[in-house]
Amino acid sequence: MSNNKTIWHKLGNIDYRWLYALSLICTIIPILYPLGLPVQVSGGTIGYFDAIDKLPAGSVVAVSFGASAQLLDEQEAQFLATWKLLFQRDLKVLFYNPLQDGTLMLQTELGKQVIPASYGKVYGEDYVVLGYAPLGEAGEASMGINIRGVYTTDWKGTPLNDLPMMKDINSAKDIDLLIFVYTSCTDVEFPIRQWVTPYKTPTIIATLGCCGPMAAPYYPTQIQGFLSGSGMGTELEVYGRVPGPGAAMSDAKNIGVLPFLFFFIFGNLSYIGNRYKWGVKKQ
Amino acid sequence: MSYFFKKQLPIILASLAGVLMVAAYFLPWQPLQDIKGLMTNWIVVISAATVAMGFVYMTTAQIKMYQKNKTTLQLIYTITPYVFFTGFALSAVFYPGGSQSPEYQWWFSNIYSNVGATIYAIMYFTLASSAYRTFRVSSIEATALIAGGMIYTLRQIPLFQVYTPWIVPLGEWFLLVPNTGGGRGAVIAAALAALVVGIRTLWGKEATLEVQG
Amino acid sequence: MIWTIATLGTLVASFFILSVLSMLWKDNPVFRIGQQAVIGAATAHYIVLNFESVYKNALKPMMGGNLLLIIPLFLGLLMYTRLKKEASWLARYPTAVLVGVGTGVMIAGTLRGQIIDQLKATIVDILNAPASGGLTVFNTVLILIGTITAVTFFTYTQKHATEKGLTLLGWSAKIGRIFLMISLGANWSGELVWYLTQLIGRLTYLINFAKLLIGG
Amino acid sequence: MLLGILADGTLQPLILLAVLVAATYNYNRKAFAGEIKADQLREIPAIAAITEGVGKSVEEGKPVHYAMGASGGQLYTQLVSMTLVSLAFLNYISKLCAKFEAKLIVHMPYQAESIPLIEAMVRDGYKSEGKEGDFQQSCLRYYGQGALSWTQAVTASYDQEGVGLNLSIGIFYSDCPISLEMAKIKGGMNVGGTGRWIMVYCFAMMCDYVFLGQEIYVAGAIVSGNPLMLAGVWIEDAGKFYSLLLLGLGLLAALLGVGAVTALFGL
Repeated sequence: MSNNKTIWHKLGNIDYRWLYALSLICTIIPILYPLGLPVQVSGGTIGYFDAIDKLPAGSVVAVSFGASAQLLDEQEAQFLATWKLLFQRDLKVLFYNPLQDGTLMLQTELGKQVIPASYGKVYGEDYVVLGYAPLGEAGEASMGINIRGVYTTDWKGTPLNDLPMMKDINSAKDIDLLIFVYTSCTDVEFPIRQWVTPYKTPTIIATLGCCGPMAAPYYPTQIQGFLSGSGMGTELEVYGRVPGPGAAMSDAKNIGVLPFLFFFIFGNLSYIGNRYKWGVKKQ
Repeated sequence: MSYFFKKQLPIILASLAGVLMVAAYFLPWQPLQDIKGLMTNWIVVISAATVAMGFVYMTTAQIKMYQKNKTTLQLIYTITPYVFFTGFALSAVFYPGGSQSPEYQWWFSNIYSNVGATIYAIMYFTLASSAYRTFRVSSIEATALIAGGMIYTLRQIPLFQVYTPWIVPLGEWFLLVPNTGGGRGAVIAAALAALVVGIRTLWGKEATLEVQG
Repeated sequence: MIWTIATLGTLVASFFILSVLSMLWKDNPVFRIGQQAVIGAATAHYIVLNFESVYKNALKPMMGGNLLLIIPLFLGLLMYTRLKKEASWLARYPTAVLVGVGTGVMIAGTLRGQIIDQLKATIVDILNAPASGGLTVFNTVLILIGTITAVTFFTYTQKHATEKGLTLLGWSAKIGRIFLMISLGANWSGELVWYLTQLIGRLTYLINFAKLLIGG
Repeated sequence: MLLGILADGTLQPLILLAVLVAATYNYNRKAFAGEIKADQLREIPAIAAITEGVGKSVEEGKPVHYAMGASGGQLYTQLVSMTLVSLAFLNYISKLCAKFEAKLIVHMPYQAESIPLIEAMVRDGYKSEGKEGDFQQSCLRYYGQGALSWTQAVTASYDQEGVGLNLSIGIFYSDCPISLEMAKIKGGMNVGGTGRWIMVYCFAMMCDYVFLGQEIYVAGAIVSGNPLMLAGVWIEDAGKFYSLLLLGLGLLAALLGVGAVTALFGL
């Protein structure tokens, strides 16, 4: 029976493990030997960069850092590039975490991957980390009304009033830009409803690739820019001239997807070949 | 115990709790908002207090597996979860800060987060193989599925963005126009169905809650 | 290389990455051990977080005098009566409170967020479209058609076809199905590339560790 | 008067709720009068496939797997309705397994608070077929929090115990891409669906028979055989026609300008 199988049948029924193995190999090669393939910068990224770049000196940036440790690979390029851009400029940065993971990631990434001191930034004067609070939409609303109603201390327990940077920062009115980082696609509505609509706070967002579809409709009317996925993180690295882990990822993505594309073509050749009985002698 | 306490009272309780929450949404009356806050706090405590149930069921299944196959290897498999369970639990109990302690975070980041991230990686393979099997231009519907899938995939790959730049607006169009239309319709339909179940529950007629077993 | 607790962590993490990846090949002891270990870890993590939550949200306030919290705590403990068949009906009480509150939350969140706002967005897009040009008008009308036809696809009480062929509703549902398929494809695609990024991240982690081992 | 009492922006949701409540009253009355029957509904092929899958499992001597999703036991979130539908299917599949003497494995979600309901559904299924003695608690599997352990444990179960039918209905996130595809690869028959549209693609691509989005609610009503649940399908359709009406009114309002649209939807 198996001897009668045509090439078309075989092409459509290749053991999936070949696809898996080839994908693995094609992903590993560019990680080992980066190709440096070019990257196209999209409008969302340019808007995101400009929103930071055009801030006047001394502006206050709030970063709602809802990143997750399990999704580090997708988000790392985005937030490392963002932090570098923020610390390169004369800005005051206020981090807070609506996810428990966010605090852990700030602990492991801030000060190790991006070192504020190397940009001449001092904790308490140029940046503050408020830590974790289970905010959700209601919490974001409370932050807009009164930051001290949600946080009385920073993540180390220092009262906010003892931190020089926090002296005049009380509510959304004192925030010049909100950077909203999140992983649950529908959360995009939180900053829209709680910051943009009531306070008209300029807002940019950074999220996963799969959340891009839900975020894109808000750009550019309600949000000034957005990053979705590590791909746009890479774009920010390139456009903002802040190299990071994204470039190697883009290379690996380019090559890693090729086996799937070939298998997709094989599958359809198989379907068409079988359907029109290509190469089968008529009885 | 009477039928009332066994069956009717719990259903009345569910209805009452639900109606109060709905009322708190429509009416900005402070006592209602306070009740809503109290109930929200209570349900966190109720659900948190039930966690050990999972451990009981995990153990029942593990013992059964070993009884079915009493080999050394199976014994190792059976013991393994408890070794790691103990590692996590002890580091939370004995180190200051509990789950925030560096010792707990060591277990958490090297095992929990790391395996979680790897599971996402595995899904690349399963999505690819399922598409190899199903992305065949066999009908208009299948072609629509492929169009929505492949064009937006290529739009996200840097190489295609650079060498076939037309893929970017085309991919965006698929995403923002037909995807939005279809997705919106599906969301509305599912939301209405969820509401109907909700109203039935508050009505005290949800059959699932009447099952005793 | 010098072995520290951090490098030991990387070694453990690498083992687990390989263990998980090996499941793509076939069932094997490395996968089984890794998988069983993760069950223990995930159960422990769940219990640890929730015990902390019980302490923070119930026990600590109770020690501070808020004795009302004994009610939810007691209700939570009633769930365990499920383990004894004769008393299992008592578990219906905490379940009822949870489902009741959940239903209330769901109704409140769904009415506006998932229905009214979705309809509103469709209309507002059309309203704003003329200012952005002909293509935008076309697009917003297409979204409207997609929304309407997709909703009609999900009707079950009306016949979509008769002996003579498709009804008007049937044609609408047929068109809606095409929109739905495009949406499914786009969702697949959004996740595929994200998962590929995760794969690249994990492989990079393994390669960096291998380099460290060789270099050390 | 009413506007003064209501919270901002809740009049339009209240009207929608009132429409649904009125429809519920009307169709429940019809259900009690015996005027509502499953054969009046459009056919959903995946329902028949469940029985077929149980038959396949018995024939091959492999178990039936039931999955609610790694996070599918949500009782007090916005997704509670989906959990309830999933439980209705669990009750149904338990009955079928008891009837045809197929082995059932339930991959439970991490939310421990849902376990009592899950066990009740399975026990009730066996009991209604007069086979309560066949129920074994060890068929209810628990794997801790997160897709990471759930997906691996489900895959391991397919490998070690085999998979005949894999019925997956409920709340699914990034867990179904593995559980469904692995069942398929290991020779299982996949039937399932979720109300979370963003994950429906997995079911459409990996299942032999799929319940597309809202179809799980309709199918849940049909398999339950409960007239009030069936009435729900008519209520849902009434809601859809009201939504389409609202869309039509919105279009008319759009002709009148921004103020009219705001007046209609901003209520």
